[in-house]
Amino acid sequence: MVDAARQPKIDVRTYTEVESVEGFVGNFKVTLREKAKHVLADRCNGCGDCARVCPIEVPNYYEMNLAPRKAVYIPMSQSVPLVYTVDLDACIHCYKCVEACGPLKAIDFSQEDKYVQEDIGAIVVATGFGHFDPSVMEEYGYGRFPNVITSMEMERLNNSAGLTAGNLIRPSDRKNPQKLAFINCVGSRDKRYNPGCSNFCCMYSIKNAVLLKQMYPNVDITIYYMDIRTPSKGYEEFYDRAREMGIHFVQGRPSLITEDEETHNLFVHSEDISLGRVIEKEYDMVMLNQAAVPQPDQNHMSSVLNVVQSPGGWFMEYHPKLRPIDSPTDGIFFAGACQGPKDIPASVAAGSAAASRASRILHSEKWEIEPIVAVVWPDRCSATTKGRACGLCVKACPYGAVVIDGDKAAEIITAKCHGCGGCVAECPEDAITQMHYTDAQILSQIRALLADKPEEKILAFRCQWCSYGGADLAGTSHFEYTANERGLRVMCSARMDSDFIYEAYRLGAGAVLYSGCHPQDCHYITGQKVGAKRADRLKKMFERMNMTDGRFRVEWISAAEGDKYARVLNEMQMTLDNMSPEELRDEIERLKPDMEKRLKRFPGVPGVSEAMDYSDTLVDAILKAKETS
Amino acid sequence: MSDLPNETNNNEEELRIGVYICHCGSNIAGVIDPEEVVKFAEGLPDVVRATDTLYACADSGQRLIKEDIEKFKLNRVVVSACSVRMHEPTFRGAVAEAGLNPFLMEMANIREQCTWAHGHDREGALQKSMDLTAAAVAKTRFLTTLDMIDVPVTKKALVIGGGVAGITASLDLAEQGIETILVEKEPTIGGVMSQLNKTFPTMDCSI
Amino acid sequence: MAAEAKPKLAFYWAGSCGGCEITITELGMRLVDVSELADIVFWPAAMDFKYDDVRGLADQEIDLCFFNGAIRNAENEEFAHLLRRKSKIMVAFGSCSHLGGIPGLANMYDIEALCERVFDTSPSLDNSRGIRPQTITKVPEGEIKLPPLHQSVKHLAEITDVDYFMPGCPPVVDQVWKVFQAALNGELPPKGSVIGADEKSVCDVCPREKGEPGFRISEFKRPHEVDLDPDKCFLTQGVICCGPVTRAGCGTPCLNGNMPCRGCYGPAEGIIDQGAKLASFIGGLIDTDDPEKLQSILDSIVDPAGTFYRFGLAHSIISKMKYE
Amino acid sequence: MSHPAAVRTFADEVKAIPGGEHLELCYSCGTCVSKCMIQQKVEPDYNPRRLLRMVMMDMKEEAFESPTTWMCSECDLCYQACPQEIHISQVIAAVKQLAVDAGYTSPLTPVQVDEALCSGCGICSMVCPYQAPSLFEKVVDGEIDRFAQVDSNKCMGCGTCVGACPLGAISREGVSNSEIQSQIPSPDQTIPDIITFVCDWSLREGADVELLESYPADQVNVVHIPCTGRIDPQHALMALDSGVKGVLVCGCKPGECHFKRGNHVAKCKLGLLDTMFKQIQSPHKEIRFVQIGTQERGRIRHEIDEILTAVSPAKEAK
Repeated sequence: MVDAARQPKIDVRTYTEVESVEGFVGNFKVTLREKAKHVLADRCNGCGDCARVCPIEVPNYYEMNLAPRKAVYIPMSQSVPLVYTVDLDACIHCYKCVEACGPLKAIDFSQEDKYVQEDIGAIVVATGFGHFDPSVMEEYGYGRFPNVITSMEMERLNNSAGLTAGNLIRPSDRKNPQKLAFINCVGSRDKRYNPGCSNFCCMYSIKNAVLLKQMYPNVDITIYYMDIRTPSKGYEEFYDRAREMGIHFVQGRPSLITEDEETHNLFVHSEDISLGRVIEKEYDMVMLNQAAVPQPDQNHMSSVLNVVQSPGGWFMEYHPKLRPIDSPTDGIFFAGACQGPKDIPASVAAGSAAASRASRILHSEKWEIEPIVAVVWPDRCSATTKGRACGLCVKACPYGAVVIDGDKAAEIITAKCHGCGGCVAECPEDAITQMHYTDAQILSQIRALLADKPEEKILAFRCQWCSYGGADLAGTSHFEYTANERGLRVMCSARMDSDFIYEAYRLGAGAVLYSGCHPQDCHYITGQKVGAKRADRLKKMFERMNMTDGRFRVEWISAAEGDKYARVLNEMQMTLDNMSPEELRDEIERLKPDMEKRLKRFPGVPGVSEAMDYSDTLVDAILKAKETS
Repeated sequence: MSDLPNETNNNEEELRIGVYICHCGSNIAGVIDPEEVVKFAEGLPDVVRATDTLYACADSGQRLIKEDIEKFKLNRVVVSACSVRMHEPTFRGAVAEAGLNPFLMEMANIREQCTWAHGHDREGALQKSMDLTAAAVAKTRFLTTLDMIDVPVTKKALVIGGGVAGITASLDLAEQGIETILVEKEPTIGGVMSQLNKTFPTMDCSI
Repeated sequence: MAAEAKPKLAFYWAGSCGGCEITITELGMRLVDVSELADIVFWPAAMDFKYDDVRGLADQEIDLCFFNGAIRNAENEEFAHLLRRKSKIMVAFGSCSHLGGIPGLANMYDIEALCERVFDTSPSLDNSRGIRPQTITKVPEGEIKLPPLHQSVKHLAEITDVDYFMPGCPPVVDQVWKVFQAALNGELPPKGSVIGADEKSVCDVCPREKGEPGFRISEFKRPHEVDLDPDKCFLTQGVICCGPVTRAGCGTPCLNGNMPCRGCYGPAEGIIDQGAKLASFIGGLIDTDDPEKLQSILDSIVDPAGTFYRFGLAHSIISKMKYE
Repeated sequence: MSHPAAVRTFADEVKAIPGGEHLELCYSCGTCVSKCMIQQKVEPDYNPRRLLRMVMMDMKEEAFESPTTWMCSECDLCYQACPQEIHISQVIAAVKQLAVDAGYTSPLTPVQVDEALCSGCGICSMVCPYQAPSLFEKVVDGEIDRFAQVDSNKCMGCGTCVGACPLGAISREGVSNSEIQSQIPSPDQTIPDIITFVCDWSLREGADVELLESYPADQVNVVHIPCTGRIDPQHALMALDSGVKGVLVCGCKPGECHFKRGNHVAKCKLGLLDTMFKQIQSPHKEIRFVQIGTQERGRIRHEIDEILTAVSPAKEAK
């Protein structure tokens, strides 16, 4: 901690939050909100005279709310930086602190939150984890039985720097407990709350047991566990040591804690699996080893940073094995438990790894980004053809990369364009194209995918970042789904042009899936919203056309939802299976003229007519090649 | 990037497409017969070379592609293998080494999105592999050469969160001489670790 | 039985509506047979007897006395004791003397509340002068006496020894005829028995289709609120039927008329408290899938005490506790 | 490539029955075993965790013979507690169904029907949480008559039907009408201050059971019932009629009934009785229904003390 504060290249800004992150790798613009401390950092000498005179006491988060702090406070005596903060929510404005501070004049009630913009080349996200609140598990009585405490409360009660100076007492009568039970996996490995393992709790409860046993040799400690997980170097040996110290380990997850209302002693009901018998034991105090959960503001941070969350809410890495530190956004990296529970060594390792990944960029003069950007054909823009630009492209762009200057055709600022393709699909004049995802390319892919028995096929449009990843995960997890799916990848659902959907139905597709990120996960901030709006319009239109429900599905599937991808596809297959071939054929034929009408202008788009011609040849070749092979 | 794509006439040169069907050991070949897909691909327009390979991503696989580009004068490459999230950079690199613009390579995902998900329906998986390969071939017909865009780099890092991971990252960056802003929402850095009593496995103080 | 020693019969009505008397007249020509076999020595509803005629009889001179009506007032009680003394066999005839009957429902209220309703607030009444009947009224001819009301309605066995109980409101005429025959032939069962009825409940003879296993009631309805299916158990239609706890023997006229059993034949054999037992099975039939809704389902039963104890309130343990 | 035809294991059979699907998620944590009270109160060999294990390990005969297969009353306390969200009672029900199909029979003693008393009203079949009773027809004296019969493999012995049967035609060993009535004092016996009808499952802690039994006979008379669904309001009234001053019915908290719904049934019955007391304006006699939760250790002491205090002024007047 102190090293960080001393290191001249590190600018420590506490009491500060990240408001927004814009830009791209090497060129992020970050807005920070430095919350007003109402104490001038350069004048405060950390003497604490202000806190001594402050008459207000509120619970101190740092002590897990077991001890009070003043309205003007530092969370702990070794705070870094050693600068006090006035908590205005608690302050009654008596100004005794100002008086006590005297000539230093460090306290300044006029201070306001400050918004600062910083140019940043790379970002390391190390927002950490939160603690599961066990009071929702009524069976353990936390919050009702005073002597049931959490592991974090134990840390403070048993800490020489903590509120009791390390003298472990139990809350009901402040006596030293003689018989303690620790319960592991409270809220973790529990499908009702958090299905995952919290990674470090096993070692953590063994650590606490060993510490207590060293301090109070006569104390009787039992650890209730389901499995003890000691996967790293030296961990199993530590577990051995704990057992040899006389710490009891009971395999069996307690189902219930009851309390003797007079003594406030606790009775833990569990099966002892080794005995195959239910045991009920009395303890002075019970510690619940609470699960590690995502930070309460993790969803918020996820949308500030535009990064995806795994099931359960942790930040999701680009690839779980091969790129575990990278976020899907180039230039943003993860360190520590924000991407899943990690113990201290793993967090430190991840911190170093993230620094290393980031420094690749930060040590470079230039960084390469993919040229998948949008480009305008000025002669097709309505500014040229009609004298007035419609501006839909400007509205669709999440980055302000499209500009319309007076009566000139729209223009793309390449450096700002992230390549979602929203403007391309939104342009009513088909005057914009996207490199590497042109209409001609996508149309010829559609033709190829629907060449053979199109009525049996489910054409699935997926965005690169989420639903394509979801489809990958379905495969990686071996979730089986119908082989009639034919997937097509674009960068974002914003690129999924209505014309592609009409074309698919014109060609006789059995069903079409329109899928992308959940709105909060979108890699292009609001690209999904552009896509979703369009999907909604299409859905309503097909309803009016009396298309069978389910032949056009709109689903938001994250890269973590492989199960959902498989389920949606299987449901779509079921929709088709529920129609007789004649019914399906009749419907396809009935809707064809409508689709053709809507596609009328399409062949005028550069490359499209060539793509159509080429595709006719291609389809013949595909059918012939299938016949021979 | 100022040149406008002129797709109607940028393919005047004769297309020569090479198609590579990866076995991925038994990951793909355990469900479908790659040779069938090869036979199919040979029948597609402009495909001058189609073959299967045990591991396309392995050195031998990459070498095969690179040699073929020269031998068969390939100007487009299709690799039917795994997810683009897995090996697109690999194959882009491989074709670039053989002098082909990396954006003239297209992948078809016949592993994650085919054989791994359709183990129950081998014939369906085979048909799908063919169609996905055909679609990739179709896309290459309209691919254009593209160059990566260079952007400048601001030599400053932001670390969000002042716990043990954030502090470590900040120190590592700063010690490399990189200006680093360490942001913490609470009044002190330290995070959860500083709240802990002595920490495992060394049982030393956590601060 | 010799002609000159014909057995003597008496009929009396205490707190009752007179329906039981009509049942006896419904015997029609069979009454002639009765009068040939027995002498009717007292029947104030049908024949001109004076109370003194009864007082003039020797103790146990009446062979068989049919006493209908509940014990509401002092006169009812006086005659119950008198007839008991004069009769060899005392039969509580009809629901009112058996269980308290409909008059017994008055036990839900105290006397003052009842009088206020009957003499002051009843909508069909104009009593602006606030006249209330008095037990003694002085008139020029002397004093007119009315018997004072008891605090509660009692059934006959509560105040005197009863030999047999014949249920029904009213008892059905064929059962009455059978009982006459049995009595005149000396074929009555042991003292204390319920006669003129069966042992099992109405359900035993009800032909309706019973509920499926697991059937539950999620709302109670009154008969007029439902288009009742004549082939299905009333309970399965959400309508409370007293059949399961009520003694059979009535010939099921209510069920035949597509109305649920009201319980006039009293508790079937083995039941101690008709209303409490009703509560016991109704409670089991309530749909408990949503515990939040239990109270609203219970609340959909209109007038539980009046429904469960329609004829038996004065005979119930709850009523007994109230007036102890 | 072809795989040999898969062998259909016992686990496959169980999983094929609706409810049995999630069997294999069990990681053997034992929560179900200690949440359930059967092992502690009745049968030391009762162990759902082990039964699931037997299924997974293809131990069919052992599973069919295990008391767990037959004694689970589907209260689902374990389901609410299971961290893997396995509907354990449904898995057990699947095993039981296979056991019954294989000709095994339940070792439990079912309720008995006395046809001489049965009127065939069908109430037992409607109220039963397990649909164990049903009606059948047979010819008696030349006429078709209906009677109840009980599927002994389904009956869990809660006695809800016994409490509901209008004519006392269904009885359960230990809690038949006559057996309950014999525990209500007659005038020549010592009249306790209160009678308490206690569901055997509502007092989880051994200490609470001991406490209850420790009151002197002239103070508290304890009548054990298998479930408050067995309650017959007649018995409460008879008790009060005998001179007892208070009746305490002690059952399980909502959602914790060992027999699915008996506590709700009791609440309805006693609720109706209470309404009638109020309607009749009978001076309020103490009939209390308390529902004790698994975590409410020691609550029974307060409940008894409270009702004793409530009835004691009457005691002083005497």
